[in-house]
Amino acid sequence: MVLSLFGVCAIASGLLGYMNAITEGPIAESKAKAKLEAIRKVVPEFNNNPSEEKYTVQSDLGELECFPAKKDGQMVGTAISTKTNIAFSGSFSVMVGIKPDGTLINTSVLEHKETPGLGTKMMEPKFKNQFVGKNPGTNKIKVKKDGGEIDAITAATISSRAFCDAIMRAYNAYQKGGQK
Amino acid sequence: MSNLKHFTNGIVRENPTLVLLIGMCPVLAVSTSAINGMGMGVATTFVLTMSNLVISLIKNLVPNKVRIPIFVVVIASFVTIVQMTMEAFVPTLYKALGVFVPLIVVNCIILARAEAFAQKNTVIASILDGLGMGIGFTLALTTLGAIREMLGNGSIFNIRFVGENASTILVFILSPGAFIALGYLIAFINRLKGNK
Amino acid sequence: MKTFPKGGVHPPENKKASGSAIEVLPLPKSVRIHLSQHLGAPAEPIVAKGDMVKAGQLIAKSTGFISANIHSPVSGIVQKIEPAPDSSGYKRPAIFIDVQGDEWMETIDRSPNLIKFPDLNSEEIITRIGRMGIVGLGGATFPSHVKITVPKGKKAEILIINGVECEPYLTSDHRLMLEKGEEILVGTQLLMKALRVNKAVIGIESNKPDAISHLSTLCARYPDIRVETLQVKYPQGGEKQLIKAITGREVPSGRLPIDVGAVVHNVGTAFAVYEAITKNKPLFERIVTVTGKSMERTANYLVRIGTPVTELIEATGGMPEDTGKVINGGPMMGQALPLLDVPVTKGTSGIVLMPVTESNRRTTMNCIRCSRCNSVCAMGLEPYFLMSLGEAKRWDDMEQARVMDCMECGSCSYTCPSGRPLLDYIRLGKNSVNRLIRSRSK
Amino acid sequence: MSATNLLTISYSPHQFGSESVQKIMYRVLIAMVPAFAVSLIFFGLGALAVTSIAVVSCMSFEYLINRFMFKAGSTLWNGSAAVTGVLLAFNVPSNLPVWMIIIGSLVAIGIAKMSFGGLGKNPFNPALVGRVFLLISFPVQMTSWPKAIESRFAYLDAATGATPLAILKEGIKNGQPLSDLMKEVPGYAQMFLGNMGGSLGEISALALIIGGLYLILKKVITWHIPGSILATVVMFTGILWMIDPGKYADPLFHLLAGGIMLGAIFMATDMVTSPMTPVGQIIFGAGIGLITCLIRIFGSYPEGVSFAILIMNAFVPLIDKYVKPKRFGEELKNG
Amino acid sequence: MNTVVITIISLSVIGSLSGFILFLIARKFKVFEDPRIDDVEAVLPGANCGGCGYPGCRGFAENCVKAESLDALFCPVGGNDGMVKIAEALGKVAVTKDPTVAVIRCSGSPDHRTRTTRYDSAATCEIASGLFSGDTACSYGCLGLGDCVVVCTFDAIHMNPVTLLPEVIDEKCTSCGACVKACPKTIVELRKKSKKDRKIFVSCVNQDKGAAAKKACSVACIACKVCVKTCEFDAITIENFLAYIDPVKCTLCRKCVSVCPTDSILEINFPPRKVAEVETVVSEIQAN
Amino acid sequence: MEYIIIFISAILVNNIVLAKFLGICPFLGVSNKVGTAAGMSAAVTFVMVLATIVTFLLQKYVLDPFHIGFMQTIVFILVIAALVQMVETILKKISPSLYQALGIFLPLITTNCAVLGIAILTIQNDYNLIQGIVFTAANALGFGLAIIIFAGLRERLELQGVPKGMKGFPISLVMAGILAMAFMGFSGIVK
Ligand SMILES: Cc1cc2nc3c(=O)[nH]c(=O)nc-3n(C[C@H](O)[C@H](O)[C@H](O)COP(=O)(O)O)c2cc1C
Ligand SMILES: Cc1cc2nc3c(=O)[nH]c(=O)nc-3n(C[C@H](O)[C@H](O)[C@H](O)COP(=O)(O)O)c2cc1C
Ligand SMILES: Cc1cc2nc3c(=O)[nH]c(=O)nc-3n(C[C@H](O)[C@H](O)[C@H](O)COP(=O)(O)O)c2cc1C
Ligand SMILES: Cc1cc2nc3c(=O)[nH]c(=O)nc-3n(C[C@H](O)[C@H](O)[C@H](O)CO)c2cc1C
Ligand code: SF4
Ligand code: SF4
Ligand code: SF4
Ligand code: SF4
Ligand code: FES
Repeated sequence: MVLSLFGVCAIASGLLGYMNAITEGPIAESKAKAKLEAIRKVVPEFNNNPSEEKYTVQSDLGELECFPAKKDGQMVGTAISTKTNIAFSGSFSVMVGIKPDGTLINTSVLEHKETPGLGTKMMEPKFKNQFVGKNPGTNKIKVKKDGGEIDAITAATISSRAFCDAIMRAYNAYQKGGQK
Repeated sequence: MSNLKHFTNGIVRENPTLVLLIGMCPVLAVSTSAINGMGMGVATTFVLTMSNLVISLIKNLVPNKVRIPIFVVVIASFVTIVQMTMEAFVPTLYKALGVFVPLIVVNCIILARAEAFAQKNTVIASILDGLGMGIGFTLALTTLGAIREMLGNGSIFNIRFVGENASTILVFILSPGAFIALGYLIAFINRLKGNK
Repeated sequence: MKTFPKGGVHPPENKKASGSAIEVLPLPKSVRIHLSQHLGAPAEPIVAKGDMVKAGQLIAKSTGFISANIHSPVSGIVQKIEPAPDSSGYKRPAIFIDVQGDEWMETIDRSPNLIKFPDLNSEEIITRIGRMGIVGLGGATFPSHVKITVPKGKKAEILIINGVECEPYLTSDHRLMLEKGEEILVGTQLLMKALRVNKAVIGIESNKPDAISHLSTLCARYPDIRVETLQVKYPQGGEKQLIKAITGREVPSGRLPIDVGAVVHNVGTAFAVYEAITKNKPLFERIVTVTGKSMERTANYLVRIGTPVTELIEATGGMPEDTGKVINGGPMMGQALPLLDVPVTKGTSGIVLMPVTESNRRTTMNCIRCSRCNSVCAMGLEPYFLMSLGEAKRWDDMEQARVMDCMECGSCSYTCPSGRPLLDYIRLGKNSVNRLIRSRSK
Repeated sequence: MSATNLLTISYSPHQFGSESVQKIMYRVLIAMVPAFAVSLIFFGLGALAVTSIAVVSCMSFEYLINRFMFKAGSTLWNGSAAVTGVLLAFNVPSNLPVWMIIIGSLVAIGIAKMSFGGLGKNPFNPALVGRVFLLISFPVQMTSWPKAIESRFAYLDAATGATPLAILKEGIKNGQPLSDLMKEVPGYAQMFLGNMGGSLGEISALALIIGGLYLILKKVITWHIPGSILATVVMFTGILWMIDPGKYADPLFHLLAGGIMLGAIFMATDMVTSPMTPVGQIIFGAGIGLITCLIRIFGSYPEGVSFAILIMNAFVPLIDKYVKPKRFGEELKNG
Repeated sequence: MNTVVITIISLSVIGSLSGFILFLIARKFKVFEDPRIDDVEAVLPGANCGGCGYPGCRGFAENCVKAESLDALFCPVGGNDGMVKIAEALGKVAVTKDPTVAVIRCSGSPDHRTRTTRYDSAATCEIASGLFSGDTACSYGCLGLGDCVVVCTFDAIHMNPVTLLPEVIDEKCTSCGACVKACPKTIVELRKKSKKDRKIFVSCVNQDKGAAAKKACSVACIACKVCVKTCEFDAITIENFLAYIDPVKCTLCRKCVSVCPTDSILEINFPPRKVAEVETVVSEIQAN
Repeated sequence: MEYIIIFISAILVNNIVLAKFLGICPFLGVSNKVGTAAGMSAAVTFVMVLATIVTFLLQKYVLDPFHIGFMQTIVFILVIAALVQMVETILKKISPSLYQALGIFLPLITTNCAVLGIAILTIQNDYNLIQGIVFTAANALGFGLAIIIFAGLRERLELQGVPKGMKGFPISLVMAGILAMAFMGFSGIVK
């Protein structure tokens, strides 16, 4: 009885170990690709490997990862993986691209638990594009309700506010010594 | 029963979701959109078919006392394979389905089919049964996903049917909508059955 | 003014006949006497076809502890003894007597003079009451001698005479109290003696001020009997409610009044006891109210047991065109009669003729859970719940929900805005639970 | 008695009280007249449109479902569908688009009531199920409140503003001090009369109280549920207020703002979905008061009465199971 | 490859460890429960109708296992085949019963019995029969409120809207007997099934004397004994002024049907007879 | 405070059944009587806490050190299945009365995704052992709350009867939907 269980376990685990060995590569690869993909979305074209040059900066929500993007050795922008904790469902994380002068390039939501159809509208261009080209140093990255310049998503002010919060966190961290 | 019947049995007559009403958690949880439903369905179908196959193969070697643990190990292995494959090749779907991918292992349909069918039938019949059941499950999930996606988001398979800014009935992609939509879907199926 | 604390309803009183003095109904041509005139085992006939009998002669003997003798209400010839439909339509054994003349047993004292204090002890009174076939005239027809036999280890402390008559329409007790007040008080004293109590209270609702003042005046001469005026509220006349109202004691669920030291008797019973003891007259006639919404004349009759109901109706001017229902008893607790040639029994307190417009029940709708039935139930039950358990035939659960406490007062059905037949299902439950209990004790 | 006129035979009792379901429901409709009148004064056209659409669609759905699904007789005129319709309308802004009202009615009647078997069988308050369904599905439209008086002659295109509760919630989230916020909300007298933003039937505490007193007088409802809800709200908010008056609004504000009056008087008292015994009703009311305050003060929704009532609706069977009326002869007295 | 080895080792260890512990515990804490209960339950129809007299199928299964012999146990839904299966599962001998079907022994449609009262309480036969004998002159007959219809889980009884009497659909009836128990007037009887579902029975339960019965209902059995005399197989007996045809002795010869002066014997599922009318006339002459 | 937040979140805001869709089978299957539902929730609580502890330790001391996280599913389910069976066997012997009350539900629990789901979620949420236990217990209580309320509702429905087409599963699901809708009111009470 124990023996047959042992046998099955051995075969199964052997199989799994083998499968793991096969898929380990692709999994890591796809993860890396996903990350690169996200970075690509928020900064202009680059030809270095930002993941290799990754460094971290400190924020009130822990470390934020920064990925410098360079084209031919020239810094074209930094992709910062930032997050917020005042979202409708707790927290979400955003990749934001910042030019060396602090202007926002683009944003891309990495991971979120907001309500489909409401909070998820923050991924739609109509909302996202408001941030492009704005410089938090001069523009008020806040929803209009709070006296800023950003049109909140209707009925999802919370998510919108959280989004601004995430952006500002990245920006502040970037200004405070994230620039490398 | 002919092999064809083994196959169609799970799709229509003993549809696990709409008729046998087992394994409800994934049905409710991942049917937020047609594509999620379908993904879950395909993953489950794979596990179902493969475990049916293996179990019908080894049925004579397994002592009765440890039957269930061994079945569980077999099923869990395939689930893990699915997990790894999905993570590697369809990472977004994998993320969307979340904890319900590993939970395929406790889906009552699989163990029930192993116990009730594969353990007693030939390899071919078992495969067909697993496929049929899986397709039945997939169809049900996709239908439910499509209904919820349509009502709650105005789209099916991400193809939008209503304007960007039109209001859709959000409840349907949230948890209450899952219960309500499935409730009426089953009532509707019952009505169809009753009229036959 | 005293009353019981929780529940109760106020049906329109409609006591049309309260002004009609008691009349003696002429003798019928023949009478039919069912052998189950009372609660308990049916009596056993001791006469045969063709026998001559006199009024007051014993014709059927009690067959157990809870059972009662039956005496012939008329003089005549026993025509036959065979099953005949009773007021439920089912055939039950009955004695048929053709009336000839009106000859009474010689032992009966027919003089109208009041005899006050016969010299009998408790046991003698009880035996005499038993012999005379006296049963409770308040409706339940429970053999009276059983009720006044206090079980060992228990003690009666108070006798309550029930002059409440809370049923709408009925006026027989009311008339009796007005016309036979003195006799009732003597009967009460006899009952007190039998029970060995020195306190008696006559409970009367405040809608009978004449009866209250009449009896109160008479009571001046009986220091240990007192009249208590009660608030008008149905089912004030229910035994447990009356005891609660007068003494403040609550008869525990499933127990008898004697457990709180009380015994309740109807005024009619007290009068019958008086007649039985002082005049030697068995119970073979009683007061019956004949009344109805569209009746031109209403009356209170002194009627021989066994007289067909049709004769009472004929004597009161016949049945109005619009009659839809004939009730044996009051509209709250009485029994609708399927046939009119059924006889008056010891339990018949009135015949109420209801017009068609009132006789139909309302259409039943779903329970809207308004809780009105709960709040009117004087027994603190949940009729809506009992009914749904009854519909589901969940007898065990019904027993748990204390269905056996229900006294079938009908307040719940009366009050339900959805017209639900609550009491129908509760009765069904009581019967089934009874069966269950019996099968369990076997 | 003629040959065609057979004697009727039935169990006792043979006489019945004059109460009926229709009467009860029509009394509720009458009791809602003051609140409706106030809504006409403050929201005008929109109130009229929304209420009539809700009533007509609720009644139509009830009729259609009875007719075609149950193949049963009509229960239209017992008035319960009309009550549901009016209360659904009372619970939405007066500028809600027609199709949403119709969806709300379908949910209220079709899902919350008829699926369970119709009048009396629904465990959850139909109007509230409809309302919460709409609130969750269409948060934008369900939380844009027409300004009272200003928007009297507009329906869909009414100018909108915030309700007192929303002002508070929003402000506190942004860290504004309570004293500033209280300047933004209308005065208590205005709130009492109904001059504030909100669902069309909930604005005037005065009109609702008049309706409530009428219902209590007519014995349609008892004081237990409204009383215990309001008492709990006063106690809960009172305690917080006493702890920190700079952060928490006073109890009177909580009584006048939002739907607490409407909920306590008309919605929580729905006999179908509330406990049967007085004690049970007090527990039920206390639960509603408590959950309402929890949601108002700590939750993300500015108002929680509807949710609170629905949640407590779910507890009703348990309350009814364990809170029984006092049986006659329960304890041995003098025994 | 290292991971693979660790994987194999860890899972195998965990697996066999838990297997071993389970084995030990199973030994140490063994409790006997009869596995045959499950076997029996598996072959039962699972209708949970209570027709067997036990609370649900599992209750019946437990009793089958406990009982010495299966004689007293019978699952009406599974029928004889079912009992054979149970017996196989238990290695016991099954009882076999003749298949039966429910019949309604009352033909008192409104044109045969006059209504005498109008019933107006809760519409169930059980409640009505507790109140009174019925709304027609016959105090034995069907109350027509359909308790038997409600109780049949197999949808085998329906009320005929014209006759106001219940009718059994033979094909659906599993002879579970629920209706027999439900009828307060004992009008439903389970009778032996014959070929082509043919049956002959006295469709009356009135125990009044002939004259009274006839007065109450024109198709009542008046206990005239003509059928008893006609029957060549001694199948008919009369008790309490009511004829009864023994389904076992009855050969379905149909002679009694035509001689009955009140038409209270029914023949069902027979081909129409050609000379029927002639015979009826003859028998009527005889009877008079 | 942190524990209170985990607690309230798991019971009210993210109720395991109504919002997370775990343990639906017993929620729908074992909820026809309040008493049974209570028994089931007690059994689930017991097994869930036990399973979380064991799986947590396994994860931290076997899977993580050896970097074989992918074996999570198979190891957890194996251990849980064994655990449940062990508890059942022991309970049957030691306390037959407790077995009657709880044990009959145990086989149902093996195939209940709540146990495995919560074990996995505990790991995914990066809780420590104490947090994990609080999280699990709270979820079990959330399950108990939902199933007991639901059983009450179903007892009521059973007594009053449900239209034919909706009987059984459909009406239960619709009711669960309305319940889930009501519970959404708690959203935001804790994040
Ligand atoms: C079911 C549901 C889910 C919601 N999800 C979100 C969300 O993901 N993000 C968000 O910002 N608001 C969400 N909301 C809306 C907020 O509750 C509410 O609208 C918020 O207070 C913002 O209001 P405003 O945008 O009108 O100012 C949701 C509402 C509901 C009913
Ligand atoms: C089985 C039975 C036994 C009774 N035994 C006694 C008894 O021993 N003593 C007594 O005073 N009453 C006894 N009673 C009478 C009841 O207390 C009660 O008076 C009677 O049922 C009539 O009450 P009602 O008219 O309020 O229904 C008994 C009643 C029943 C049904
Ligand atoms: C609901 C209800 C109402 C009753 N009303 C009266 C009444 O008005 N008068 C009366 O004498 N008995 C009434 N009774 C009967 C009494 O409970 C009790 O049986 C009777 O007074 C006992 O006296 P008896 O044995 O002399 O009949 C009522 C019983 C019930 C259950
Ligand atoms: C006092 C009272 C309050 C009511 N409240 C509501 C309510 O809030 N919502 C509703 O849909 N129906 C309400 N009704 C109407 C009716 O009871 C409701 O439609 C039933 O719940 C449907 O079964 C109410 C009825 C009464 C008598
Ligand atoms: S339940 Fe019984 S005691 Fe209570 S009101 Fe109804 S009939 Fe009267
Ligand atoms: S009085 Fe009627 S409607 Fe009201 S709770 Fe009782 S049974 Fe239901
Ligand atoms: S007709 Fe009677 S015996 Fe036949 S299946 Fe129905 S209930 Fe059972
Ligand atoms: S046969 Fe019996 S149960 Fe059926 S309707 Fe007639 S009386 Fe009622
Ligand atoms: S408990 Fe989740 S699928 Fe069965």
